[in-house]
Amino acid sequence: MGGKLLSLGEAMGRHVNDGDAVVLGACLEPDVPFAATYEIIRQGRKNLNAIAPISDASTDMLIGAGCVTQVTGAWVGNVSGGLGHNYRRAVEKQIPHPIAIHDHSNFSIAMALTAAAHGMPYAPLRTLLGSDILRSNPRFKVTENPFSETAEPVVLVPPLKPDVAVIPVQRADKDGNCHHWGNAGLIQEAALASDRIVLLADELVAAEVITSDPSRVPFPGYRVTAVCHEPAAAHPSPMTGRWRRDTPFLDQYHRASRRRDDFLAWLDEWVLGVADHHAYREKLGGRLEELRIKDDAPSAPANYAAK
Amino acid sequence: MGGKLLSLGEAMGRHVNDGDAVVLGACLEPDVPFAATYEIIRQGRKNLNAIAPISDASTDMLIGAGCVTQVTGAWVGNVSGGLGHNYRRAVEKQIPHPIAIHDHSNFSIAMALTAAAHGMPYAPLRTLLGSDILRSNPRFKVTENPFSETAEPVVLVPPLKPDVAVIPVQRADKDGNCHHWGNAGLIQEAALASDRIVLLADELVAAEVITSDPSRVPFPGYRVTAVCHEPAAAHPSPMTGRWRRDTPFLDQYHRASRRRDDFLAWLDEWVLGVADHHAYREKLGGRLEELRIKDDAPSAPANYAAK
Amino acid sequence: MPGSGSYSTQELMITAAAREIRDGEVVFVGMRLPIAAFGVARLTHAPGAVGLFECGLVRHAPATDMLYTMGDPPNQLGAAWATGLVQVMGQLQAGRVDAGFIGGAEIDKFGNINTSYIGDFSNPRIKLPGSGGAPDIAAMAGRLLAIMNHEKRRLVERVDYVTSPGYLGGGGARAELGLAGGPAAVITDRAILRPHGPLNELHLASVHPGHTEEEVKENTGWDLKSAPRVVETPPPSKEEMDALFKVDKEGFWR
Amino acid sequence: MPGSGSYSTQELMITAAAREIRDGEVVFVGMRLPIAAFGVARLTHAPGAVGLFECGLVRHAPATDMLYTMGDPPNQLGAAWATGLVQVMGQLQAGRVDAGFIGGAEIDKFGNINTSYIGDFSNPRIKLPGSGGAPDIAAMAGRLLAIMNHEKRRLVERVDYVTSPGYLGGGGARAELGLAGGPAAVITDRAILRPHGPLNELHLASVHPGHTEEEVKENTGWDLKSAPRVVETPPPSKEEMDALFKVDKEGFWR
Repeated sequence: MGGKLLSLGEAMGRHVNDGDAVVLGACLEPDVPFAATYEIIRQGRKNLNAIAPISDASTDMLIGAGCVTQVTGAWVGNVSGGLGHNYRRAVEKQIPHPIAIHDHSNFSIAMALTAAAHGMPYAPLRTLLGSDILRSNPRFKVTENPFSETAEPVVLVPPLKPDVAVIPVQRADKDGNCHHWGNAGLIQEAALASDRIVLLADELVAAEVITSDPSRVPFPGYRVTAVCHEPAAAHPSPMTGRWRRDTPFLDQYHRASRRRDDFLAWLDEWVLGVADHHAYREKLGGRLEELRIKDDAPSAPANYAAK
Repeated sequence: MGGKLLSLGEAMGRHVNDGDAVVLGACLEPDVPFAATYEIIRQGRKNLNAIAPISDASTDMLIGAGCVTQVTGAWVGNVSGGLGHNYRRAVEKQIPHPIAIHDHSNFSIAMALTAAAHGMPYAPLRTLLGSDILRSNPRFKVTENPFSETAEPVVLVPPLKPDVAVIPVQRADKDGNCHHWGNAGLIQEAALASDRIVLLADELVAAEVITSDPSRVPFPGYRVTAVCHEPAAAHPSPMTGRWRRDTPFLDQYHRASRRRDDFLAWLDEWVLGVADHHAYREKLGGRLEELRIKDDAPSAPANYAAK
Repeated sequence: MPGSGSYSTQELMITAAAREIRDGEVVFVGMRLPIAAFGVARLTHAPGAVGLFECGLVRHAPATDMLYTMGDPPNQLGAAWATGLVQVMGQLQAGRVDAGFIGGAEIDKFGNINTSYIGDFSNPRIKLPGSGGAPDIAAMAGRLLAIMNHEKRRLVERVDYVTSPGYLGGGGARAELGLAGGPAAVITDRAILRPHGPLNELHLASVHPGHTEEEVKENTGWDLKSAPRVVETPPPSKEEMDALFKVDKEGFWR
Repeated sequence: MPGSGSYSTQELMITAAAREIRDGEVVFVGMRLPIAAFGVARLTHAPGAVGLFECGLVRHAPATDMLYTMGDPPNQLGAAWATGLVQVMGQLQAGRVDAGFIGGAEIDKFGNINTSYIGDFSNPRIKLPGSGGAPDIAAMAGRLLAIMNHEKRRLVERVDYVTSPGYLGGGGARAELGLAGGPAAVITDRAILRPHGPLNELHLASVHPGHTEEEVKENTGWDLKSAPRVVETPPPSKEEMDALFKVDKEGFWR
């Protein structure tokens, strides 16, 4: 048995397997689990299906590193930079190898994960009608709304059941009970939809901190497979109340990834040549400290007393 | 125009009309908006469709008072007492008049409200198969799952769009921004599904208190129609961190409602003979004070600072 | 039956219900007897059991104060997750709930439960409160555990209205609708019934101390058959009684 | 164009976009230019406008610090609602969003937008980042407001791939699918195009100061027709410039 508290290396080694469908980035722009992305690349994982509505440059990195053969999502690029150069090279020139794309919109992937999270046989959508996403991704079905008296097309999306979701959170206890705040994106749906959940906890706290506020828990601890205590696991993406976004870092990645050689050099410098996320934080040094949020804007307390 | 802050009498008078479909009780056992139930009875509203998965004795009271001709829900009774005597009299003996029942399970009404909240054309369910709810409520449709290779029946429930939802919350500002904590039941789905939302705020707070924690907001203030500042609006049901449940009060109601005459006497004493919820609180006096939660078990703070 | 070593009928039922919960299981707990059973199970053989409440709560340790409803303040304080009904029942629909408890006014020999209408639903003799979440638990939990008072008028040949599906007409009728699970045990104040044989008909499996097979059958509204091996329900052990005392400090179930 | 009274092209576009937002409207804001437009609208004619962000945020007042993405800390601080994508986009699907902004790599004369594939999607010449939430906004918002650079290669006769539907093949093609809404304005760095006539074809409606009808048409990849009345885009007013200075403190859009 053993506890759930693992190093990031152990957690990725045990719980992300070659061929897995992996959610790396469920919160849209913030909380992209770059630390996990890097570790997966270090461990040389292959044939992953990278699932995310958008995941800033994380999916682009995984593609360039040769870890991914399928992408299920709505957008792959670099949020502040634009195009994903590794994504382009893989699709346009099969470098480093071909990948298959399962096109979605943000809302259709959201509802596919929602369907899996809540055990729905599928989710009916009003979106995607008129979009060529219905042509390039044959997994959708277009039917008629049986409750409508006039012809009304409805798009059905099947449940999307990832093998594992990696979710950065502000704080967690060692048993996988956690708090997350700020925009939630799809973290609840992605976690509940997945067979395994790996938390990247910015702060490891006592169980009592989490039970002090059960309404701030996005998904229950009993569903969590592993907990890694990794501050700044989302760097260079932001985490509400903890870390600001490192836009220059992402812009630098964007420039470096323009050419394959430069990308590989970038990968050596920031991923393969770095032992782990602790070493990555050390390497960032004062730059990371600059990004740390130091002000305090606390939430008003909520009372849960029973007497 | 004017502001959203209204007295309960004004809010019910303006925003609950004869014939409306009204959600009174979206949080299951806690936060039943009894103050609104009483006020609706005082104002003599007619032909309501009372929507709630369960709503403790609230729906039973409305039926007995002759306000309701339709019930859409999963359970009508008295949570600690058992049977709903007014419900029985109406269905078995058409006293005070007949009512129509639209049978649901908790999950099917939840998904009907979810469908309306999120604009889904309908919600597909795995529940209700084998249940006679599909016989007594013809609004469901049974279809096949088009994604399944073998025959797999799926129940479809159409969206349920109430005219108005009345939602008790721990605190709100005058513009309808609010915080709710503890179990959430269906408050988000019911509110977002409804054309109008009336908040019953246990505490009226400055806008800054709400914006200090946007993740604790169940639905946005711009969707809220009216805000009533009514402490203990859920009495005799509990409100997390604020009020304990008045089980003897509900038991007394249960006994009184056994006979029509006794029910009418109860109604005179606790509803028709009481001017408003302020007078009701006064009438409860020390009994209400006993139920007030006095301990403090505060949530750990969440930091939203950006720098 | 006061005094050391003694126990009430309810305490026996709680203990029997607790034994149906396996360690590490995720269980729809509901109110009253099952919530006490969950507490006893956690304190004895199932310290890793998780309790779900459809109002939107998940708990590891049971609440330490008396609950009249699952949404009462003591059930909120110290909860592991406070969320919505859809999130909790979604776990059920996703096949991630091992077992669920429900009660009922009427149950039949195939474990179908009626909590809606006695008589014709369009003109019922008695209107019962309705379904709540019971049909959802009955349809979608891994195992259904029912708790009933054992009276002839409650254990009937065929319920007037199937609020919560058991094995329906018996045999494979349930599975044909694509429903997994089904009733695993009906715990009454006299006995425990379990499905047996190809028809999945409820059979007498265990008789509570102080009761007899004959008496149980006389108080059942169908021709109740015995399972191949009928045992006596073991009384609460010392460990279980200790747990009961912790869970039921006020002696509500004494 | 520095100095008092002057404005940049981007500032003109922001102002033009702001004018598309009506008071009290609920608007999908997105990033970059539209977020500044939302801020200007709130400070001028639309103090009651509400901004939605698909990552799961709703704001009344725009963030007071620079945003590189909609999920940056300044957009979280002081938000009116921090929730999930489903809740926010659910409002869109429920028909409760008045307008939404999107950008794009390619748009055609019926307002269809491509952000996915240049060339055949099974073997594309250029792979663009993809859809994000643009198809959802395009399909389900009350009015679609597109912001583009006005280049011949971007404003094309027919997009290779419809990521986000406009009027599809024109006329009633969009309505036949049950989609309401549709493109209301395309704001470029040279002009504003609007649908006109029974085909809902984009027509030239407004030319920005310093540009001409001819130049705009030469830089459009289809035979761009003029609306019955083509105006000059009014430059930012004093009030709008004051709002711009408040919204864009760092002068990013100068």
